[in-house]
Amino acid sequence: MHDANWEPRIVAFFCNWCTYTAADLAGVSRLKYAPNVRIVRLMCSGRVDPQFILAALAGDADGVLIGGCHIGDCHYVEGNLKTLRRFQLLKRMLAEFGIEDQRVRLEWISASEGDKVRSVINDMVEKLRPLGPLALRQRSKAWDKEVAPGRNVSGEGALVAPGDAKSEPEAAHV
Amino acid sequence: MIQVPRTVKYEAERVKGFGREIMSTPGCEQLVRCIQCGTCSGTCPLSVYMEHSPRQIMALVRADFKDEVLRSRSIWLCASCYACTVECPREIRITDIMYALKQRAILEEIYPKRFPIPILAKEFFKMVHSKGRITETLLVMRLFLKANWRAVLSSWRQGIGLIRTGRFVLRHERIEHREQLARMLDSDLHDAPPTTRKEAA
Amino acid sequence: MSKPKIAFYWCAACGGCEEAVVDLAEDILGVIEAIDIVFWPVAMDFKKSDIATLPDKALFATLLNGAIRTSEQEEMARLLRQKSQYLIAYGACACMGGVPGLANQFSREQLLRFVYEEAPTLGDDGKARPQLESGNNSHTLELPRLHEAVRALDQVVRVDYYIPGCPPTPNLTKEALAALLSGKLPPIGTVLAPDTALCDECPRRASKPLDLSFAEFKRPHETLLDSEKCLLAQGIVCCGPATRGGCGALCVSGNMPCSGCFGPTSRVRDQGAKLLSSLCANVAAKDEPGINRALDGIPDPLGTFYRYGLPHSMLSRNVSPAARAETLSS
Amino acid sequence: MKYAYFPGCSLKGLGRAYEESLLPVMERLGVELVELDDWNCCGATAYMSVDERKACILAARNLAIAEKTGTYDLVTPCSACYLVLNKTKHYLADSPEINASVQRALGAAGLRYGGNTLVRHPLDILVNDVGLDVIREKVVRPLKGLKVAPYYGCQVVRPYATFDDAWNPTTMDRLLTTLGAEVVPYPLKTKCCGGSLTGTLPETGLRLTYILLKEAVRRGADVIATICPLCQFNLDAYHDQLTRQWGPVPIPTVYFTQLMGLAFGLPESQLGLNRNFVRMKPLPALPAKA
Amino acid sequence: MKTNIVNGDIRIGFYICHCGHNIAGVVDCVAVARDIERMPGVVVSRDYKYMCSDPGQELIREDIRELGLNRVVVASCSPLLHEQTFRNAVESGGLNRYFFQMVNIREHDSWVHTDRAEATKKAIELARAAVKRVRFHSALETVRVPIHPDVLVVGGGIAGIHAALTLANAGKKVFLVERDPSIGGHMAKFDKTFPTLDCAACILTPKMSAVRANKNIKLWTYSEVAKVEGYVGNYTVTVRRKPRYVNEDLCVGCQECIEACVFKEGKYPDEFNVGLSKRKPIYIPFPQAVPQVVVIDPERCLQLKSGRCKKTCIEACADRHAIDFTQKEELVEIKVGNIIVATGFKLFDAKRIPQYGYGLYPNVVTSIELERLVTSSGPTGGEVVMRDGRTPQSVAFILCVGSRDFRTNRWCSRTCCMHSMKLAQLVREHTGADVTAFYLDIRAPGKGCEEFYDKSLKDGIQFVRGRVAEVTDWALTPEEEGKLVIRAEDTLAGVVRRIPVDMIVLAVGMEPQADAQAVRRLFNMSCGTEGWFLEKHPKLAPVSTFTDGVFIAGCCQGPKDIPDSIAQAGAAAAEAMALIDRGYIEQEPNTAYVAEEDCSGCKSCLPLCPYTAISLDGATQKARINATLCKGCGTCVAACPSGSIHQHLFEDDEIFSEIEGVLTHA
Repeated sequence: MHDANWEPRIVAFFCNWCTYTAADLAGVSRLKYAPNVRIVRLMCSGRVDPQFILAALAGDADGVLIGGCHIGDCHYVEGNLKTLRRFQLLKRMLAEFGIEDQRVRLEWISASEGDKVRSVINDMVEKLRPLGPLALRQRSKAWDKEVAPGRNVSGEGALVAPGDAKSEPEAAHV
Repeated sequence: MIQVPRTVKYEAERVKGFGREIMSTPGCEQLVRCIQCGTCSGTCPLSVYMEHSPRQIMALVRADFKDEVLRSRSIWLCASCYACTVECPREIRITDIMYALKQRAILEEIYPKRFPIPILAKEFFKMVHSKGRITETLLVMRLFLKANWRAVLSSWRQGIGLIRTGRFVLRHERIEHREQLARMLDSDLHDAPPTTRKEAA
Repeated sequence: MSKPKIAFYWCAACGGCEEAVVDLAEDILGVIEAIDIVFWPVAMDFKKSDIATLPDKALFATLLNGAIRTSEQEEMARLLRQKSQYLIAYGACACMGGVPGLANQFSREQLLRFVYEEAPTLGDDGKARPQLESGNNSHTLELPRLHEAVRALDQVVRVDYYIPGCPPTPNLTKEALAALLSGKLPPIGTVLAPDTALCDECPRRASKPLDLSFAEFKRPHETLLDSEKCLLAQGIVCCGPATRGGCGALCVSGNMPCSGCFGPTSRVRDQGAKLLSSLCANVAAKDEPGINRALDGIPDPLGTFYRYGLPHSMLSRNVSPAARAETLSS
Repeated sequence: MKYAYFPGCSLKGLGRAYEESLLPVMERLGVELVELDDWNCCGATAYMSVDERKACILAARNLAIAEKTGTYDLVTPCSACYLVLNKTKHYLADSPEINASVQRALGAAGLRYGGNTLVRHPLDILVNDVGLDVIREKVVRPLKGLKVAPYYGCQVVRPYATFDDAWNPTTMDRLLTTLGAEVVPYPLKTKCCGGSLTGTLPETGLRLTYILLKEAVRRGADVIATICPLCQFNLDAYHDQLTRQWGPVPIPTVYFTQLMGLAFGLPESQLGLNRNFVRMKPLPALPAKA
Repeated sequence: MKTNIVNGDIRIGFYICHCGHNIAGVVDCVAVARDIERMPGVVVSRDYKYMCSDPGQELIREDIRELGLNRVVVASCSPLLHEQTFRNAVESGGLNRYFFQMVNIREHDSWVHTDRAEATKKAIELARAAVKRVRFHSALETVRVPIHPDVLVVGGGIAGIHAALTLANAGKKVFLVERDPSIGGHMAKFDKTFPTLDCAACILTPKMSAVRANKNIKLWTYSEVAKVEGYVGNYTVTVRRKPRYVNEDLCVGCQECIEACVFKEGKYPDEFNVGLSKRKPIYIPFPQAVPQVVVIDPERCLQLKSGRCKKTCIEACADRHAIDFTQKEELVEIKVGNIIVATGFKLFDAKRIPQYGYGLYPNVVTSIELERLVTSSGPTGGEVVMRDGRTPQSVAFILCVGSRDFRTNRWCSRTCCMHSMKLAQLVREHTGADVTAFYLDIRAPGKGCEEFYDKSLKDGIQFVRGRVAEVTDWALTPEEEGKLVIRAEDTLAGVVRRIPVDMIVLAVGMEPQADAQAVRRLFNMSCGTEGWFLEKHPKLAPVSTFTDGVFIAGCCQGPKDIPDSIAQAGAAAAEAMALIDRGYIEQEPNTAYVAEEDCSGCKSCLPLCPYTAISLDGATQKARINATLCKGCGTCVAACPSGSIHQHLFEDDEIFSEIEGVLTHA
């Protein structure tokens, strides 16, 4: 269905205190894991605005991973609890959009659990493979073929990834 | 003139990769973590009869001294009481490693000649293969004939005793579907566990 | 000199926006004084050619309501764009896709199959689907093609200004027209409505407690509503906090929660996500089962949070494996 | 209560006294043991020594047949069988590759094993399923004054000890106490009896046997209770050689089921006690009462 | 803070660090630099061997000056390690320090991947994200928060004591909180200390009385920390003071009440003597206890249990009226700027290794029990005797009990080797018994320790390398009769041995306190998988934790001996003082703020802030955030339904562009 050398792309939002530190620890311990993940650092998983997750999915991510401190260990007392609540409803809503459950994942990883960073990332990559690419950016381009040229001149077209309008420079890179 | 044995070990005697092979058998992986503490030897009821204590066997395996290990009586002396396995502080399943080594020895036909234990194993193996069950007394007799006929003399009284107590069985115990069993046991080896596969390869 | 030429046009919408123009009541006379309506099919008999023949930019402004769902609507949108100095998305459907946009939860095929084959109201004989062309003694009739997805106006052509609402309120329309005619115009792309959320003008704001958390969510029909108290405080999902003000909190005054027709503020990229975020953060439960029990009170988050904005949302449509497969084939 | 029953080769041979006492005792307690149809040898230690895969297949066949019967609990009295069947169960569960290859072999005979069979020991059944209270009720002839050394041997408690502690098992101790016997502290209760080495290399195996017997005597036991046919044979059948080599260690070794039979008042003749080399002294006659 | 940013005109400098081979070994740094070079706004894109080195930083400063950069991106290690370093460079280059963004391509890339192509691709995408992000950065002021000068030290063992004294001697006010009725910890139980064999009491007791004497130390024994709120420089701590039913200010420690207690003899196991002696319900932990105040055990005292006692203790105390059965638990709240956690360790429970027969054979004892036996102040007055009173003729030490064992504790407890040698020497000295020590490896790396090992050998202690398999009491030979028999392989001699002895000493290892998890939650620290408190960096920040202003010292961080504990305690004290004497801490200006004109006053954010930093302005009815209270988690930012709350350093646009960047196909 898709080209053989396709690799899942995961955007990860890690909290500064536990999961990001754990990812550093994984590095310091030289643990090896799949290179498919791109980590975005935030101070707390509570800062993960659902918009970020949608933006990642709309912008060609195949999966989104959110990492925070274990419940009860949040550096900001209960930030991760807010994340958990949002995540529960977001999963339901994404299901309505037809996005598979495995694509968005929430994990509690403490600063000392470098090995969990590895296992979670590896596991997620393996679970995404059978699902194939989500590739919403290319797909929406395909979908828009039905409306003739001149589309999408306004910056905030929902059919494009955030700021895609300003992202011509990438042309150089593709 | 007195014989003075020389015990230096030369690199040539090592079979590189032997240790890694054994450690790749399911159940034997933990061997890499051995710290040579000797708990196995201390626990083993039979280590006192071994030319290489279980700990030394572990060391020799890791050091790739294949012949030394496979020829040694030690691995055959293991009565698989599993004491070492439950006692090992590094969670090494020593008994299973001993099995892996015995299998290799049998497979490669290198084990102490006229040494009764492997012979028993093979006789046992044959009898089950053909009959599906074991008839101990017959098995023991075979063993005596093949390995250790002197034992017959030493234990004739015991034989009488068995007959007296009605425990001496001469009729072969056997199962109904022997051919079925044979079919199973001889089913293709391509998907055999690693140890034997490596040999096939 | 001649009065500025104005066009009104109606795409995928319910017609409420046309009503809204009429809702200007006696003020409409003032409007008609000030402008020259050259195209308004719903009110008077105009032909496409009346516009097509005009030189480009001949129209001062077009107020286009409704989403773009068919090839014909697209064609008209492009034509009017070409002929107008200012193209104005009028009403929720043109601005964000609107209620018709909810159809983006299904593929065109699913829709056609249901409407023309599976709908329980159909008789056995009536299972024929409309054809793009049908011949009938030497006449050939053409029907516009139904697009795969519903789109907001700006997802098809460039839009200069937006007048939100389902429908836009008379005041908003008046002020917009006034601004247009006076030439005192904000930067292109502006939504001609306040940029603060509805709570700012909500009569019930004071009744909202400082430490509101949700033990459960209810839907209006499931409870008896206090007509004074903040609806969120009553466990009702009110979209006010995530929706532009400007309507004067009409629904709330009618003791119904805001359902978000004015769309998000300029600082929000996805109204639904933000709504979800703020509501969930304030759920009272601290454990997963408890949280989910509370969330059961929002049985259809997509329909609740994107009632007027699905095409304009970040995901914009159903992207299930099936839908994805279709695109690749198309 | 109903269980699938895997006697194992020994119970049809050298260890037949075990079965002879097990079955009536279980019957007395209303436990039904249904012998597994066309069961085969478990493979014991010998098979593992030759070919791990074949050993697994051998055991797996029994597990598969047991699973087919629908009664998932498979009772086996012989320690070797208990261990090998359990071990195979673990191997199949833990190693996908072994499992795959064994399933293929089973397939060759139209069998498959879903991993559901529970391998259990009579001791486990008696104490944990039947319960000591029920057993106590059945005791008509308490083993008052009988000093018993409880000997578990190795393979039931190690390494897959599911129902008792691997270092200091107590299930049989509690059972024997329930029968009215006096249990002597016996630190060697889980030591090795020498296994098949008594036959293959007597000079090694017999030493272990001797140590066990000597310590039991030293602790003043009248009898050793075993749960394994091979242990029983080793502790019972070599007294000649032992005496010749290290001097006499006169103590009988019987199956715990035989002691239960006695306590339940079953006739000694039916308990296979006459099959012992070293006979157990008959218990004092029952006090005369109806 | 001066900035030279020309609005609109974005001039970005990109620098990628080789970090020797750490990064360049896996990531093609040149390729990354060349790729970024082509991005809009990028004025210069360089790769360099060590960006964190002085010349590396100078590179940045120079480019800022020469090329008029107004944005800087460095791709190197984790920002948690060097973000401040580069921000300083940017600042000294004349640019606001927050016009900087860091890309983590070492910990998150080169160290965790092996495929060069993939790793380089990842590095490029991460770098692009940073370059896109940095455009949106703005000039910010670093926030300074004053530091409360007082310090809380938790745990009155040798580490806690030393930390407290160090601070107090520097004139800082210290609250020392100890769970037990007296300070002193494990060390107070020791007779002598290795490798110098100087008397533990002689060196500890003076420090203990110094604590009592020091005006700057507020000592709270028999107390526990119940709650910790706030942040570095401004912690509010609630301490629970358990009732000891004796007024600390009135009691002079004459102990007449103990004499007078209706219990004529000690009846209950004495905690200090690890159960080797008995105490009364009213007691003083040990002669040198600090404070010298008796304590009443509510579980045992007749009066407290039944209310029916002659209360002879009260009579004895006479007009001092120190005894007070009405005492209740009280909660005290204190404010401190820094916290030093020195909660110590717990000894391994030897019963967990049944093979060694602890609890089964009376003459199998633990090292700490022997420690009490050899101490002259101990229950036997320093006589090493067996339970039956006889003096052992032969003693065996078993090392690594509950250490280096996957079924119990995997780690090496570090002190048992030396500790056992010390005890072995003392046993020989006291009894002349034959001593055999069974070990796995002798670990004597400390100063004077190898020499101590040599001394042990000279003293005639037999060292057998081999882990003891089992301890039994069954005899195979006449000489084994009535003895404990050890079976072990002498791995060096290569033989299995059975060794009969009179007494066996188990060198039990150290493990984390039973309540370590609760404590780490209390102070918002992390634990390693073994349960020891986690230091911020194993090399560079060994006494810091991930929570600023909370430091760790002694064995709560991992097994160590007395000198190491003291060293850590000193280090922790110094770290705390460094903060105190500077007087303020610089806080990341990552606080949230409300755009008032945009806020609709929907109040959704108000309940979300754990620090009550958000309030509603009565007049404008709009939300307002108190920057000094805000800790910068950003939860309210994510929640604001109208997008009217923003967060410095984590603005929506910054994050969106970062997301967009990582998703560009390199």
